[in-house]
Amino acid sequence: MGVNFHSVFFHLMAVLASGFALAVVFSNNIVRMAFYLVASLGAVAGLFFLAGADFVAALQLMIYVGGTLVLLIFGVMLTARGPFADLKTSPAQWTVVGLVGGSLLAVLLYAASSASRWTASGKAASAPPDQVAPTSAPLGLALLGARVDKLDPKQNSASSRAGGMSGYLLPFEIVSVHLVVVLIGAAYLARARRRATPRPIAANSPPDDPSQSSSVS
Amino acid sequence: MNPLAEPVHLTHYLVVGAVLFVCGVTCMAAKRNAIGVLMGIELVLNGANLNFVAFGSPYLQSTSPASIGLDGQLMALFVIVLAAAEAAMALAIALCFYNAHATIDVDQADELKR
Amino acid sequence: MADFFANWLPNWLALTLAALVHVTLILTLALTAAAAFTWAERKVAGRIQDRLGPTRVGGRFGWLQAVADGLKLVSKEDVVPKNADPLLFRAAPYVSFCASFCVYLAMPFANGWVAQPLDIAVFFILAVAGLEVLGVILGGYASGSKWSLFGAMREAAQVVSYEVPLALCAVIPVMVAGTMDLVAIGNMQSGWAWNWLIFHDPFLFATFFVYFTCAVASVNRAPFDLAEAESELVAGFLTEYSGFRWSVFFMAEYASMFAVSMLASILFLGGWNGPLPITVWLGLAPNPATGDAPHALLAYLGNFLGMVNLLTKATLGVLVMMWARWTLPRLRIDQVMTMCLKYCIPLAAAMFVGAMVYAYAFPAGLIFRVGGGG
Amino acid sequence: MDLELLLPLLLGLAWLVPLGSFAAIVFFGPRMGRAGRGAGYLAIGAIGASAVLSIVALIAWLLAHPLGGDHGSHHAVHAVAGDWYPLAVFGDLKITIGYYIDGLTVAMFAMVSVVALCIHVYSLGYMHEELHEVTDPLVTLSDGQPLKRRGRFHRFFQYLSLFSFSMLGLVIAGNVAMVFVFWELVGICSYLLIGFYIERKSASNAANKAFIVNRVGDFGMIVGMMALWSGLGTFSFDEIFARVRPAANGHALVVPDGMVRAAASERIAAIYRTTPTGPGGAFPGLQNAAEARIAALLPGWRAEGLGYGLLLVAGLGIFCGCVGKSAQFPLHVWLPDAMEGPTPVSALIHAATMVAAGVYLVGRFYPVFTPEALLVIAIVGCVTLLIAATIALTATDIKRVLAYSTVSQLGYMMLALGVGGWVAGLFHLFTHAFFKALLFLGSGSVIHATGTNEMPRMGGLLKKMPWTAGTMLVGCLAISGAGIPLVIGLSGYYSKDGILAQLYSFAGRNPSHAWLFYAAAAGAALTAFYMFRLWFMTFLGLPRDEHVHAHAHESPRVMVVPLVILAVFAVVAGWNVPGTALGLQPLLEQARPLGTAEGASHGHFLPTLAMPAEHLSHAHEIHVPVTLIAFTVGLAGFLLASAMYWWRLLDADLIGRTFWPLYEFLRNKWWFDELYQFLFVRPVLRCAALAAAIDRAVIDGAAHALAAAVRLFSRFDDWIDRLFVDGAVNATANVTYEVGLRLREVQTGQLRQYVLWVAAGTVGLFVLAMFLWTYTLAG
Repeated sequence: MGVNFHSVFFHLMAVLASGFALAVVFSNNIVRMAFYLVASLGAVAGLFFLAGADFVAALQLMIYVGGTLVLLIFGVMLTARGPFADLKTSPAQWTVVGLVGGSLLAVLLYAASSASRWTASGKAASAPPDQVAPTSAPLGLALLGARVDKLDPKQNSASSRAGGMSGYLLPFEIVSVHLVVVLIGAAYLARARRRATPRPIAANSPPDDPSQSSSVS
Repeated sequence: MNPLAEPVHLTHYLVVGAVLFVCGVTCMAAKRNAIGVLMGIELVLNGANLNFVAFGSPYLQSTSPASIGLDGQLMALFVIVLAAAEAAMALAIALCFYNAHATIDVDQADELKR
Repeated sequence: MADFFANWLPNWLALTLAALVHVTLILTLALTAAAAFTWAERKVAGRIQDRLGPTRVGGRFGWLQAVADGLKLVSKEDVVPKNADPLLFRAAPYVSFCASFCVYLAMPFANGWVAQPLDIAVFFILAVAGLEVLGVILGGYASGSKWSLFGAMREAAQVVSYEVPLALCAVIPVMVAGTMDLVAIGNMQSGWAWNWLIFHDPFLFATFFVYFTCAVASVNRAPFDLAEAESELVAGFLTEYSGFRWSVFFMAEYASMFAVSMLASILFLGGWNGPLPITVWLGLAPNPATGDAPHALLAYLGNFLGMVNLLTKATLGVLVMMWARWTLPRLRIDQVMTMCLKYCIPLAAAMFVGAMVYAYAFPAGLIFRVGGGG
Repeated sequence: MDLELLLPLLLGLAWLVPLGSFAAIVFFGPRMGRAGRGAGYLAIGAIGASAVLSIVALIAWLLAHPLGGDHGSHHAVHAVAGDWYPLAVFGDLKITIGYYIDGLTVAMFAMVSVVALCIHVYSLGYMHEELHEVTDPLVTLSDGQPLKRRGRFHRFFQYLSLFSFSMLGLVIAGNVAMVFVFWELVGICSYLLIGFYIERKSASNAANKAFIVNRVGDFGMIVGMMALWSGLGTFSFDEIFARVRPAANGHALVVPDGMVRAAASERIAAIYRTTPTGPGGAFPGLQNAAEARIAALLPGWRAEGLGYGLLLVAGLGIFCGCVGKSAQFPLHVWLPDAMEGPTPVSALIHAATMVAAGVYLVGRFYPVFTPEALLVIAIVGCVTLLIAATIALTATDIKRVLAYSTVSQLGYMMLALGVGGWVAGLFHLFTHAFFKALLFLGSGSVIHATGTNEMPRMGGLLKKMPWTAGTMLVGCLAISGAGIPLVIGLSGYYSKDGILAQLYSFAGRNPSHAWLFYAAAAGAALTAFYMFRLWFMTFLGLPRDEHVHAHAHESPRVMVVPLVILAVFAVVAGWNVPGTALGLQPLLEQARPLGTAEGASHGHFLPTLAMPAEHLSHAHEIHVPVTLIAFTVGLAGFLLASAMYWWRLLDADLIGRTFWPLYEFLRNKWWFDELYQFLFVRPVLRCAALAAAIDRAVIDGAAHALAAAVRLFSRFDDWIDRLFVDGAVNATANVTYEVGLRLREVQTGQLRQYVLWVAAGTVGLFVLAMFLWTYTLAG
């Protein structure tokens, strides 16, 4: 058989995601990091598409890339005064981090490679259709507490999910309320505080000495 | 053999997820910039999400009992939402920290030690 | 189309060809649209300002003006400022362009004429359209100039806030239709003009205008073009850009303008279904009464007419945007924010609730029947 | 509406309204109107509402039980008795908030609330100066300045409201316990109001005196209550009466079984001992057998008089309380001093209502009294009336004169009750309430005008204050029983004649006690004498003190109007509504307790003693002579008084000097205060001093020694504590601190190190898992 486009796009996206992730790790400029992170997350969204989770993918694009990243960039810009370059990590720390990270990666890779052993015989759908199965409606129903994909009573009995327990209505509610609370809290934390002393202007006052910049009312 | 020809297996996804995860952890551990740490966290969460989606993917393990069906995607949804919340919170904290210390070097955030 | 090629080609090559064809079509559309709109913008501006606009280049309508502009831009020197971040400075325009271009992946041009049919097309389009701002921000920051930074920040604030009412307004027809698949939504509105979703109920009618306002803002056209406020910030995030990269930004802007108005015409204005069911009369579309499908070739012709219809509506939307740009003064940033947070979002929410109640009270709509909610 | 429901509702409301105004004034008094003026209006409104309700209740009662005949003894009218709220139940003892309503209760309600209403209105004018800053000339501070204090207008009316509530509660009370509670409440009010000018030493002393003297009586009352309960096992009036005068026995007085058993406890124990019973009892029912024998023996025991003493003790105990409350002979000393209070208080509490409560209680408990108890009551009343009347002859303080006359009139009432004149005594109680309140208010208005209590400094006030003089003249005539003999007279004429008639028939029945009648007649003469002495000295003759006379003036209308109203009552209170039998006397006749109509006799200890039935005293051969006698002695007293103080034929001082021992004796009030000082106060004080000395010397010494020992030990203990306990504790703390410091080194507040540790830990766990649970991964 010829080239499996599913595999081709998977490898492409995987390489993009991993590469940009590494770029995030090894770059020092915070804005570039943000850019790489966007790219990496976008690639992950592509992987979601390939895994048939198009809703999650779109959500990933919207929330992460469209929302979280803009938030990050806000953070970058708002704290953009002051040097970023000198926030270098010492080579010694790099080595320690590298060691730990490497060992962790090794362990995880071992676990991943063992997946074929603890999942069913590793045969996958050889030729995935070019039209992804609709998932938004089932997801929405599941969030409202009805599992259309677990309607099979046999599977219900097999997998020990009680009828009412498989829905996600309550977690959905909890997450929504949690989100609201968190956003309010964030707005409160990040609100503009009035400085006890007016900002130093021009040369006649010492430019931005920490006491003044740190004196918040 | 040609990697592009053989079908994608769950392991592939897990490997990518592991790479993202480790990158995130490394980022958290190595970056002294609070925002960098935050980005690391996002990476970690994405690695986890990738695993969730892969476990529930209809193309990879749909037939085997190991498949968790839609639950994977639902988990991913929740993780994404919580990640957004966490990012907002963390940024707010970073801003406060910056207002107080005029820097966002996380190594400076050890008053509780002293 | 892939299987059409697959008749005499290996599978992978067929898929590649099909993809290439799609991409070429969409790219051509985007580029020509951009070119046409630059010319149209000038003409509209001229007429509105009681001028003639371009008259020289080619014919007495200066219809080659766009080509001349393109040549000028391409031939210009590409300057990268000294204290700019070269990588991001270079990458930013392409990010923007990719974003606004990817929108067309899920955008149907006629019944079934869509590059990648998605059942979450609306969601996808909104998400991807939101990515365009990223390029703008990157570019503005990477230029290393305070004007650019100001522009970028304004853009970020504005677009991120306007995504909320935009999504809300887009959700309302989706709720009424019961699906996020644009093709399905478009097919629901076949027939007379009162089958369009905008005439489904008063709330949707009001929603359309809120949506259009938010769309104008989210593609930061005047009167919301705070990011490139040439009278305050020299050119906003475009200050340091010139030549080809500038034109890429430019094309991205026009592409996204076109995208949002296309989305509007599909969600509200019946998409490829005209005010009169001409295609049904000519037998070019499946007959709603009998439901028998026309011959493939006739169907193709009907789809083509539908595409022309849709593009006309989208172009009209863009022209309205231009008209607004040259008519209305620019808002202040705080006014922009007030507009979004104090008017658009509450309006959209109210319309959402109202439409929900209405759809619950009259499941079939007032005068037109949503086809069983998709 | 059914009377059973209507009366408790009306009277209960009439009873509770003043409580409401009291509470309101307590909380918001000072903020009511300007300087608390509103408090007065509130209190007046409350007592007015009670008066209206009471009168409505009276009318309802009269409609339900029309008054027929001149004495309602033969048609029995049952009282409306019941409970509002049960407070507590201890075994068979029920403490409840109950009501016992009969004609007497209704009449008392009307009288009390009307008189109280008049006096409230009067106080509005009398207490006027309390509205602003008051300087009390009678109190000099240490710096010699007179006392300046804030006005207590609202407080005065707050006390008045509390008193009205307590008095009405005392009247409506349905059981002895409740009576006792309100008994004490009126005592408290009297205490508070006597000590209203608390800064005056005399006032506070008088208040304490009144309270303590009342305690003596109340002790006796508690004894009586205990006797009643031990014998009858109940407190409520109707049960008590039902057991003491069972209807089966024609409502004749019998010693209740409980008292007999209590007295014969030894014999009962013996019966139980002799009757075979106990754990080895052959067959059940022997218990009942014993009871049966006891029941068989009971009449015999009763005939022997067992338990009679207990009944006597009960009656006398209750009477002790009455003695204290209505200032009878041994305990009469507090009432004259109580005049330290404001005059309206004297009128309301110490003339009209509270002191009459004792008489009322005797009347209420009448069925329980044995002939012996009645005789004691009569003797006490007689002695009281003589002593008080004689003291009143020489008193010069106008209010004291009135106070002693009050005591003697109360003595009259007791005397009447004691000799079986139930109606006569209570009738006198009502009439006396009206005219004595009138007299007190008149004296109050005189004092208000002249600013002094001393009669020798008054005189010739008739022109200055005609209204007061006129109304007081009416009062004097009423109290001395003036009237055209056998035709018509003021209220006092009827009541006093009733008393004397009953005494006369009593004296005729058992001559050994005839002296009671003579004493009463002499008392009547004395009454007339001292009352008119008061009036002449106050209003006639030449002004003796120009200064006083100069700024004397008639009182404001708000004070005069109540005087007039009370004067009208004092005139007509004794009359029946012309043509009908509607009147106070018939009402009381109807309210007479069952079984007391035929008089009392056959006492166990004094078998010969016999209280004649009261209606016998209405016979002509008794009635006519007594009326003439009473009129003559009253006239004699009046003539003597006018000869001495009006026409000045006789010189009072000369007489005083001639009979100086007697005069001194009377002036010093028979040296009662000195006697009590000598008999009780001094010994008590000495005992107290002795006890204090012992306390200081012995007990404190012991305590100090103990304290020293404890201090010594504690110093030792302290040493141990510091050395060992604290040492241990501090050592622990130090160790913990050191360890904490060491461990602190691990916590480098470096975020990234924590991340590293987490990651390393994860790796470690993974490795462990792989080595330990390989099968899970390799499975």
